[in-house]
This record gives sequence, structure tokens and C-alpha cells, in this order.
Amino acid sequence: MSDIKNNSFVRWLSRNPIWGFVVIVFVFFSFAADHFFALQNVENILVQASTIGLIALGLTLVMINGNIDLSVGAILALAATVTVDMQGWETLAFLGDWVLLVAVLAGLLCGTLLGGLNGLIVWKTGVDSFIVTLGAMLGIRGLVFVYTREQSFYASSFAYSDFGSSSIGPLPTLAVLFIACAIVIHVLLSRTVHGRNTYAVGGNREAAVNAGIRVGPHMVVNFMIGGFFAALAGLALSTQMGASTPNMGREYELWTITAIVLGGTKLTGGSGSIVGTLGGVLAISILRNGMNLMQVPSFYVLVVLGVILIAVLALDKHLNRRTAQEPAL
Amino acid sequence: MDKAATDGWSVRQILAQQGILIAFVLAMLVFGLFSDRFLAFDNIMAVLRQTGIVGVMAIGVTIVVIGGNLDLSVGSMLSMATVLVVDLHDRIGPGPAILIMFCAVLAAGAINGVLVGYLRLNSLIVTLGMLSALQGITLIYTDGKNVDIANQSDTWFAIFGRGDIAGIPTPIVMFFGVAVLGHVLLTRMPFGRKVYATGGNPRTAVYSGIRRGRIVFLTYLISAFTVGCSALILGSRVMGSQNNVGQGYELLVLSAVILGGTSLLGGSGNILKTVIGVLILGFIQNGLLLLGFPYYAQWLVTWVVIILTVWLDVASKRHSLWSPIA
Amino acid sequence: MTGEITPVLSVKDVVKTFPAVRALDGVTLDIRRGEVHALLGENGAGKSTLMKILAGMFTPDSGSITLDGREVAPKSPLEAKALGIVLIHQELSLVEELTVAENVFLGALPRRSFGFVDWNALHRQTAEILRRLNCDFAPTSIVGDLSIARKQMVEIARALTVDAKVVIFDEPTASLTDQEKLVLFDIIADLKAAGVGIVYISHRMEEIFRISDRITVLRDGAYRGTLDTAATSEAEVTRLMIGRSLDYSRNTETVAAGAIVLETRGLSCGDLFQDVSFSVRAGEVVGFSGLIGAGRSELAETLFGLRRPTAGAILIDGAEVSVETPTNAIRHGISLVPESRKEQGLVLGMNCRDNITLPQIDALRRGPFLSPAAELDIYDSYQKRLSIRSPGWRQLVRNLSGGNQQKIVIGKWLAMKPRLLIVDEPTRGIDVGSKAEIHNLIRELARGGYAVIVISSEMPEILHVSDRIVTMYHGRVMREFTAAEANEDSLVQAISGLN
Amino acid sequence: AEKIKIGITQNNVGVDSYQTTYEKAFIAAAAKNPDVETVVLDAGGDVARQIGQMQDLIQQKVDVIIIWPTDGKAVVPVVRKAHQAGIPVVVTNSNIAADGMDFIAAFSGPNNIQQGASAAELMCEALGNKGEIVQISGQPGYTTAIERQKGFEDQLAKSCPDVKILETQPGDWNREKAQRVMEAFLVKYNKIDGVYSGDDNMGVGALNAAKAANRAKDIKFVGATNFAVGYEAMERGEYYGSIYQSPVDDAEAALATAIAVKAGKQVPKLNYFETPKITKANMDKFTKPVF
Ligand SMILES: Nc1ncnc2c1ncn2[C@@H]1O[C@H](COP(=O)(O)OP(=O)(O)OP(=O)(O)O)[C@@H](O)[C@H]1O
Ligand SMILES: Nc1ncnc2c1ncn2[C@@H]1O[C@H](COP(=O)(O)OP(=O)(O)OP(=O)(O)O)[C@@H](O)[C@H]1O
Ligand SMILES: [Mg+2]
Ligand SMILES: [Mg+2]
Repeated sequence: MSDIKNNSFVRWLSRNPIWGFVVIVFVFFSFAADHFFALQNVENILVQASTIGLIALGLTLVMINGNIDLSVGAILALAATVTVDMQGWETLAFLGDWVLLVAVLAGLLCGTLLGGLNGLIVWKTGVDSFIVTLGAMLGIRGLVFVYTREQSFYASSFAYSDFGSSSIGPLPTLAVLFIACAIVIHVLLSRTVHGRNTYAVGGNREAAVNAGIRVGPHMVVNFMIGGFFAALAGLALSTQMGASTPNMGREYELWTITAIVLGGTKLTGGSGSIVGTLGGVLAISILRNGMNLMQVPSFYVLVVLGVILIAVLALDKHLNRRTAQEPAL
Repeated sequence: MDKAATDGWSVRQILAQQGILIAFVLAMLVFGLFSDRFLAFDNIMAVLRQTGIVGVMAIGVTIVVIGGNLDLSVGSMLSMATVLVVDLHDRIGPGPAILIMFCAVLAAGAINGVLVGYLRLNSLIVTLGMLSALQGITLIYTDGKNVDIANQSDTWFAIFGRGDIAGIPTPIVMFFGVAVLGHVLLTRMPFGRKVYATGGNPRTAVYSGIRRGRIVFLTYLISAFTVGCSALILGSRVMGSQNNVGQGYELLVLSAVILGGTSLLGGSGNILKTVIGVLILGFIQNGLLLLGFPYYAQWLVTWVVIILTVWLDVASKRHSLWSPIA
Repeated sequence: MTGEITPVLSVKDVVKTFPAVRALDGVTLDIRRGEVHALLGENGAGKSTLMKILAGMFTPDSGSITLDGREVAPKSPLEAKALGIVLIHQELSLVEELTVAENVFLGALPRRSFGFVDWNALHRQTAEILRRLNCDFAPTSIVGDLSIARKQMVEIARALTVDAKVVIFDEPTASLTDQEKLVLFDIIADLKAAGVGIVYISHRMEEIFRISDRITVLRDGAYRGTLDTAATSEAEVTRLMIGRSLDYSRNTETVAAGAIVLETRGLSCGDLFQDVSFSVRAGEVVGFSGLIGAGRSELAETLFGLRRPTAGAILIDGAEVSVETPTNAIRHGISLVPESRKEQGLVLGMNCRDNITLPQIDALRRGPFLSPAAELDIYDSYQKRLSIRSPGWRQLVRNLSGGNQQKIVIGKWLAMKPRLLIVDEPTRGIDVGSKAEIHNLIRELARGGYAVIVISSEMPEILHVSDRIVTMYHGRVMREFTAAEANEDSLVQAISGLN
Repeated sequence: AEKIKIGITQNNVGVDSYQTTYEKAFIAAAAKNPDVETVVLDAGGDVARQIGQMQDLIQQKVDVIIIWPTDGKAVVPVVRKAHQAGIPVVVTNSNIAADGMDFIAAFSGPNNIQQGASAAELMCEALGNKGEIVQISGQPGYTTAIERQKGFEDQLAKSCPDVKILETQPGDWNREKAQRVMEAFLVKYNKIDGVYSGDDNMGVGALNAAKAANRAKDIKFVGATNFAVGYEAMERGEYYGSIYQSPVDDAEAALATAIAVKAGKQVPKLNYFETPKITKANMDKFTKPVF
């Protein structure tokens, strides 16, 4: 009985080797860094992971779909900016506290629409999503600067930033939000027709077309989900800051993609999972947090991070190593 | 000539595939129309000089991408190389400094190559890891300080960024020189054919007796070599270097490569089009500056231009404006 | 009776051109309810193109399609499916990462509320279909783990998911074994009985004559005529197709036994095959016969340096060698025409010439540079010898018809002038004319002193080309036959493990 | 005395020598004081990471936190959090937004607005109150860049309204970028009398470009944050003037403020250290910057 359990656990782990790594670094830092192994710190890690984590949820869909979205960092900034700014609009003052809701919806809508725009361009023009969203990464960041005139915006009440540091029971609200969203996306991906089609389109686009899946609109929906989560991450981050800055979210796309790929999603699409993505996000967050607590000098943090990324990959490869009987490619 | 005729390929069909070239000419004309300085000889020379840095690296990265991989480490490798060559210049003289710099970048490239080529690790993560690690190593090396060349007026090192060869600015000579070399390598030599095959279908390449690992390894060495060349231009042009001088170049370079129609999936691409991609990016930036666009409006315009350019390119290849996907 | 039946589907004067290729040049065809209509033609004749037009994947330049008396113009596979036209693709059109059930119902997964997949219904219906098809894998198996034949069955299973008016099978049997073929024919009979119109494309005459009611022949994209199967003969059809008749005799040449080129002693590779010993002489064609999973392909891959043997020895010219990589194998004079042209044989995005010259590219130099003339020579000569139908060497292999793609792979390895040529299912999807041509080539190579190993699941092919036949069953060599003593019955016995 | 534990989170070490020298000086100064133990962190220019680091410092229960804000507004809530956790916060180098002033114990650093203004005065002086100039600003969106630009533009309008700014473009604190921007300016404007750059690093880039176009002689260069390269160019007479700002002073002031705060001493809210003008005329009074 326990043998079977053991077996299926091992199989699970070999499909998600990143979780093995998460456990290893967690144990390592628990011994190596003071203050690491504490509930408060675990909460910190979850909150810190929530930003990249939320982006990663949507981006995982986009990537399994065989596309990529490099503009998520810029969308994050734009959504945060819009939401924070709208709270202070005179014209909306009559709404009272409801302005917060309107502002949040507006921010999320911005993200969703921009994601949709990316998707639409990818669909209609047939230009590779990499280049479309690379352009959008620059362009949307430009929009942010045009909108903000290079200034940071500041949430007028601390209520907004208090949300960022509030808790539900023992867990920080943002961590709860992140985990709840992860569950929703996991279910979407593994249980719904849309989710299964996401794999189909990414795995073999031609086959999906031949089978009558409306690939274009399907991709647009996923880009919209990607944009939505980037925006949500922007809101989550801006509640932590009580402000938005035009430079926020820079280079997040690269780290998010790294987390997702570490989690086992293929850049070419067709495979991947939220469980893996979660592992990838946690791995990076724990590394960052642990090295802070260990006071690794900042120059060395970069080197360690780089080396570990590659090491994880090598480990993964080693675990999943094909037998000698496979063709040596 | 009549070979083409019997093949059933008309000149028109071949021309129709040059969407990117058409986009480039269009862009030049538009900017030329709005700014009288844009097409001035001096300006064109200045832009070509500037684009040399991105351009040379873009050649190397094109080769890596055709081979089916990515190289995001070029940005921080450029930082490392520039810092190294500038720092060593005053200590051991330009010649040895250049030598050591090339050894260093080739070593970094070799690590990429071994990890991606022989150990078959995912190139995105490997080179992103390298990006991070090399940035750290550069900072550790300089202890976080800027490095400068003390005596800037009489060192022959100045030739790479500031001088010219036979009246043509050196960065331009290097850019086009490396481009021609790369083009010849890819289209006229067995190595190039193997790179295309490896990127196009790695399994078939192996089944055809191509040593896939070695080919990928070599593409990374080439890419590292081009980074070294760019570092010469950059270091000499600035006569100093910040630790993060190459930051962001990886995406710039990749944009130029993709703008040139090289597919990220590997197996297709063309150096000459990459050159046009580099020039488009360089001239857009310059043109927008000359037109006095506010900085961030420049980004918005770049967005539109990039998408329109690539769109024109893919549309010309498939002979229809809209993608056939339902 | 013939004249009065209203066709369920008719195609009139359809024209389709691709850049530099006129694929269909005014084709007319009608499919009746409850008939099996075979479509024949050489590789590149336009069969798949016509079918893709029916399935909404291409739009014709001109011409009309009428379904049940109504003119239709399906613009997408979705529309075609809604109209009741189902196409089973020549090239597998599956998502490797998904399960069998998800692939069978791709694009039409049963739903519950809120867009959730109804897994119960999905698995139940798929299990049902798999049972009808006599398949031995589960609806939950991952398609990527299946063998080619099983994947083909998954593809075929799709035909049974909808109430189709017309089902098109584009070379469904190219990678099926005999047993699976029989199941397929039963299914076709069922569909036929239910009044479905069936289009059946194949290069295998015996199948055509076994199941079809009428035969339409295309040639160079043009319609050549429709014949009643009962009233015609292989010879007539062949003549219509390729303009001459063919000879299907057994190999009766005597072996000019040369020196032993390759020998294996007790070669094993894990649980794929064990203790394989055989030898091939110069001037000899050795056929390998076996069922799917017998381990022939793996044996070939091991000889070619793609897999490491776990025991035993490989001897070339009597000396033990270690063939560790394909590069190494090529240096020893071994060529392998692999089993799967798309995955192992071709770089689809490369042009014809470059694909053919790929393995010997290092040798085609003048100084450090490639010699286009030498490359073109090779392309031209094999294009002619194998009658590869392509508008020119610049055409991307992706745009060739399936059979022509296969010819490119064969040409690629023949051009190496190997001492030992291994061909794995060499004529999969190749038209009868070219097949004969390839068989002749293989014989000719042998006469020229080459050693050849032919792996094929087609019994007639093996019997036709081989001097000696080695049979395998479950990774082990069963029996060896000489050409003279082998016949279909004895082979079937041996490859089924009945000694 | 009991040891005090000071945590510092810096903006972006390694992005320029100033910040690196600051860090070195800070660690050196702390090492000299046997009663001080430090936790030194770097946000790498990312606000989110800086907030994370603040949370980590609060988690470690350090005695004082020094923060070099990546963004003056965005760090306010987390500064407030530290304040609520009873940990005094000292802001260094560039100040946080007005709303956050209640939650900090003190600010210590240069006055960037004042620096911009001083640079404007230098520019007026160099051009004789008349001429046309271009401005190369720092990285958009960063407080230091914004404040210097504002200080410069406001003071220029006041001191010498006849000096006109033709155009402003950012050089992102990057010498090569500044060089490229200047090259475009040189093509675009036949007459440029002066260049103001947000720091000397970019200023020297502009100088490089002008020299290459043989127009350096006609142009006066004014910068801020005097770098070694700027100092040398000034010696050669190619560079008119700059603002002298020592990272060592900056770091030591921050540490001293933090120690004083912890000791419960009365500390003024705003502690600016001197950032004087430097030109060829008075440069011998200053040691050459080490960065
Ligand atoms: N997408 C395409 N672009 C260009 N040419 C094409 C394309 N698809 C098919 N062709 C050409 O159209 C012709 C007909 O091809 P088709 O696939 O219909 O042949 P087929 O009769 O199915 O042959 P086979 O028996 O080999 O499968 C061929 O010459 C082929 O090269
Ligand atoms: N019993 C089985 N269950 C699952 N997979 C099998 C089984 N037998 C074989 N396979 C797989 O089917 C594939 C085809 O088998 P293999 O290539 O060995 O057959 P073969 O003898 O070469 O026959 P053919 O060339 O006709 O396909 C192999 O990849 C093998 O892993
Ligand atoms: Mg076909
Ligand atoms: Mg086989």
C-alpha cells in the first residue's frame, strides 16, 4: 500500500522536479539563515511571490497555447497606474468609497483589453507573438509614461495600501488571493474544454485547426486572461506600495517566463501545468528571500541565482534522463 | 537566368518576399520627408556608427537562433567584455587587453555552448542564468566601479569606435564585415547548412549524421565572438564603461533578429535581413529623436513600426494581408 | 442503376494552384451514398489537395462543390465538419501531449455546464469507438507514447465521432499492419451500410480492388476517368495512372554472394531486442519481416549508431567496430532511410536540394565553400531517377506531396552511395509506379555490390526485393528464409511467433 | 554599550560608481564602530524587491532601517509598516514623498533640487546669461532625475531667462546612450551653446559626441555629481563645471543619523550635506572623485 503511494509520489515528483528543488532550498535556508524558518517569513515569501505568481498564472496559459507575452510587465504598470490614479479623480468623488471598486475594475479592464489587443494582432496579422508583445512591451510602457508624465502616483487613502498588508485568518490576503487564483486556473486548465483546447492549440496548431477549433479567438481569450492577471498582479503590487510608479514591473517578464519554464512548461507550447508554475515561482522567491536573509552580497546574489537556475535545469534533465535505449539525439 | 525559369520561380515571386526591405525603404522615405537632416550624410554615418554595436551582435544571435536556440546572455556578456577591455587597456595595453577580453567572452560562450549543445539544457534558462551570473561577475571584477581609459587621445584602441578604415567608420566596416562573413558562413559553407538543419529539425539533423551538439556549441562561440567585437566598438566609442552598459541589449538584439524575419523556432532566417532589421531599429530611434518626439512617444511609435514591418514581411511571404487562421 | 443515383457529394471543375504548381486542373468527381470511391493517382497528382478542399482547409480557385444537391463552399474545417464531411489525414494530425480520448474528440469535447469537460461521456464514447476498432490501448493513454500504427488508429477513430455524410480516408493504411487493416475495412463496410459516402485514397491496388466500388484516377492534377471496380483490372488502372504497365514478379535472381559486409553477434538493446545475429553480404538484399513492435526499427537504429547496444557485437568487414554515432556509422558506409519521414528524415522548412545533400554536405565543397553545381547534380539525378514531382529544387519539402517527400528521403540516402543501405518502410505512401522504380533501384544497388537491408511490413514488397528474409518476433530473430523458400504463409507463421 | 543592528536597503548598487562607493563607505564606517552591526541589502532598482527587503528587515527585527528609496512614493506604505512595528526609518540620498514624512525619523542626503538649481547658475555663468542649450536628463521616472531636472529648469528661468532649452531627452544615466542622444542633437541643431547633463557620466558622453563632431570648443558642458572623468575633463578645460557630491559624505551622514536616532537624540528631520559647485577655478579645493 505504502509502496504504491511511494511510487505515485515519485512519479509525481519526476513530473514536477521543481518541487523537489523547492523543498531542498527551503530546508537549506531553514538551517542556513536565521529568521528564515518562521511563519512570518513564509508569509513574506508568499506575498513576495504573489506578484510574479499572478502574472505567471495567466502567462502559463498563453505559453501552453504556444504563444508568449512579453508585455506583462508594462501591462502591470499601466493597470496599477490607472487604478491608483482613478481613486483620486475629482469627477468620481461622488462615488464615495465605491470609487475603489470602479478603479479596480478599470485597471483590470485595461489589462484585459491590452491582452486582447495583443491577441487580436497575433491572430489577424499572423505575426509571431514574441515580436507583437515585444513591441507592446515598449509601447505600453510608453503609454504609462505618457499617462503619468514620469511621475509616481500615490493612493490617496491608506485603505488601499492597508489591503496589501491585511490578513485573512493567519494568511496575508495577497497570498490567499494568489492561491485562490492558482486553483481557479488549475481547474480551468485541467477540467474545462477551453483548458484542454489550450493544450491542443499549443501542441499542434495545425491539428487543432483541422479539428475545427477556432484557434484565433481561442488565443485571444488566453491573451486576455494573461492581461487580466498581469493587471491583477499590478493591483496586488500597488496595494503593497500604496502607489504606482512608471517603472514598476520592468524585467518581470523575463523572471516570470523563467519561473514558468522551470516549472516545466515548454516554450514551444503544448505542455505545462499550474502546479509546475507554482513550483517555479516559489523556487525563485525562496531563493531571493533566503539570500536576503543570509545577507549574500548583492553582486554575488546575481551569480548564485544564475548558477542555481542552470543547476536546477541540469538536475531536472538528470532526473528525467532517458534510458540508454532511447535514440541518442 | 533560365535556370530560374525552369525552376518555375519568377523574379516577381522572389521580390514579393522582401517585405522587410520595402518596409525599410518606406520608413526611410517617411522620416526623410519630415526631417531635412535625416537623410544627410553625416546623420546616416552617425546612425551606422551607433548601430554597429547592436548590429555585430545581432549577426551572432541570428546564427544561434537559426540553430534553434536563444541567447539572452549577450547583454551582460557585452558589459563584461567592455569592462574588461577598458579596464585592462590601461594596465597591460590595448593588444593584450583585447586578447584577454576575447578569451573571456569565448569562455563564457563555450559554457553556454556546452550546457545547451552538449548537455541539451533549455537555452532560454541557461542564457538567462548566464545573463545574471555574468552581470554579477562583472560587478565583482570592478567592485562595482566604472572603468575609464585614462589617456584617450593617443591610443590606437580609439580606432574601433571612433576611427575609420579607408575613410569608412570602423564600426560600419566591422558591422558589414561580420555580416558578410556570417552570410557566407551560413549560405556558402557546410557549417551553415548544418545550422539550418539543426534548427529546422534537430532529430533529422542527427539522423543525417550531423553532430548536433557541436553545431550548437559553435553557434554560441560565434555569438560570443560577435559580442567581443561589439565590446571593442562600445569600449572605444565611450572610452570607458559602466558595469551595466550592456543591460537591455539582449532584447534589442533579439528584436532586430526577429524583425529580420528569423523565426524563434529555428531553421529559418537570413543575415542580410537581420542587417535590415538592425538598420530599421537604429534609424527609427534616430529619426524620432530628430523629429523631437517626446521620449515615450518614441516608444509608442516604435511599437507600431515594429508590428507594421513584420506584418508586411509575413504578409508578403504568404501573399495575403490577413492570417488564414480562423 | 448507375445513372440514376443522386450523388451525396459532387465536385465540378475544381482548379487549385499553388505558387509555381497547378495542383488541380479542373477535376470532376461524384461520390454516391453508400459507396466506397477510390481515388488514385501518382504522388503529387493532387489527391490530398482535392480532399483538403472538401474539408475546408483550402479554397479552390474555381469550380463548385455540391453536397446533397446544395452548393457549398466550406471555408474552414469547422464548417466542413458541420456539413458532415470528415477527413482522415494522410499526415497524422494529432496532438501528442493529449490523451487518446481528447484527440478523438478534438474540437468537439463533450461539455457539462460552465464549459467543463464531461470526462465520463468522453471516456465512455471513446472506449466504445476503440472497442469497435479493436484497439488495445486505453482512452486515457497519451498519444505521444503510441506507435505510429496506433496513432493512425486514433486518427481513424475520429471518423466515428460524428454523423458524417462523407468520410475521406487519405492513405489510412500506409502505416497499419494487416490485422488493423482488416478492422478498418470492417469499419468502412459499416459506414457504407449506413449510407455514408466514402472516399478512399491508397497506393495499394489489392486494397482498392478489395473494398472500392468505383475508382477515379487523377493524373497531373487532371481528371483521367472513373471506372467501375468490378469492370476493370489493376493493369488498366495502372495504365491510366502512369501511362504504362508494371511487373510484379517475385525476385528470382540468384545471389552473387560477395564478402560479408555486416554481421551482428548476439546484439541486444535492453528489452527492445535480444540476441540478434545475422549477416549481410555485398550484393545481397536482406529483408526483415515482423509485426509492429518486433523491434526491427530499433535494430536498424542501433546499427546506425542512434542507440547503444547493451550486449553483443557489430562487425563490419569482419572487424568488430563500435558505431557510437550516426556520423560514425556514415563513415563506416552505412545509410539509414528512417521510418518516419517527417520526424527523422526531413527538414520540412528546407528546400528539396538541401535535404537531399544534407548527409554529405561536407564533401560537396570547392575549397571551403559549397559547390552549388555539385549539389544540383545530385538533386537533378535523383529527381530524375525517382521521378520526384517538384516545381524545382527551391521548393520547400513541406509543400511536396507525401509520396514525393518520401522519395526525397530515399534519394538523400541513396546519394550517399553507401556500402550498407538500410531502408525502413521505404515505400510508405509511394505510388505504384515509383514503388516499382524504387524496388528496381534497390535491386540495382545490390547488383552493383552494395549490401541492403529492407525492413517492410508489406509482405509482397519483402518477397519481391529480398534475396534472404529474416523474420523477427518480439525482439528476437525467428527464422531465416531464402527467397526461394519463402512465401506469405511461412512468413506470417514466423512473424507471429509460430515456429 | 549594547550593539545596535542597522539594516540598509539601497537603490541599485553597481548601476553606477556612486552607489558602489556609497556602499563601500557605509560598510567601512560601520566597521569602525564596534557597537554597530549591519545588514546590507540592494534592491537592484526594483521597488517590489525593495518592499520585500523592507519586510525581511522588519521580520529580522533590526533596530534601525536605512532606506535609499527606489521610488519616493511607492515605499511609503512599507515605511509606515516599519514605523508601526516600532522600527525607526532613516531615508538616505533621495527623499520619500511628503505623505511619508510622518513615518520617518529623519532624512539624510543631498538636496537634488538645490543641485539642479546650482547647475543652472553655473550654466548662466558659463554662457554669459545668453544662449541655447540642450538637456540630457537621467532615467525617466526616478526621483533624482526628476528633481534635478526641475531644479535646473526653474532656476534657469529665474537666473537667466535668455538661455533657452532647445530640447530635453533622457540619457538613462548611461554614457553611451547620452552620446547617442547628443549625436542626434548635433545633427539637428547647428548652434548649441551648452549642454546640461543629469550627471557627469552622461556629460562626458555628450562631450565625446561633440568632440567627434569637432564642435566641443563651441559648447559649454555642465553636469552634476562630479565623476572622475568629469573632473579630468574639467582639468583639461573641456568641461565647464559640475556639482561636487561625495558618496562617502552621503554614507557617513546616513550612518551617523541612524545611530543618533537609535540613541534617542534630537535629530532634525532634514539633514542635507553640502554639495558645492565645482569648476576649473576652484577644483583644486576638491579631491578627485574615486568613481
Ligand atoms: N501548400 C502547398 N504549397 C505548394 N505546393 C503544394 C502545396 N500543397 C501541395 N502542393 C503541390 O500540389 C501537388 C499535389 O499535391 P497532393 O498532396 O495533393 O498530392 P497527392 O496526390 O496527395 O500525392 P501523394 O500520393 O504523394 O500523397 C504537388 O505537386 C504538391 O507539391
Ligand atoms: N506492446 C507494445 N506496447 C506499447 N508500445 C509498443 C509495443 N510494442 C512496440 N511498441 C512501440 O511501437 C513502436 C514501433 O515498434 P518497432 O518500431 O519496434 O516495430 P518494428 O518492428 O520496427 O515495426 P514497424 O517498422 O513495422 O513499425 C516502438 O516505438 C515501440 O516502442
Ligand atoms: Mg497525398
Ligand atoms: Mg518500425
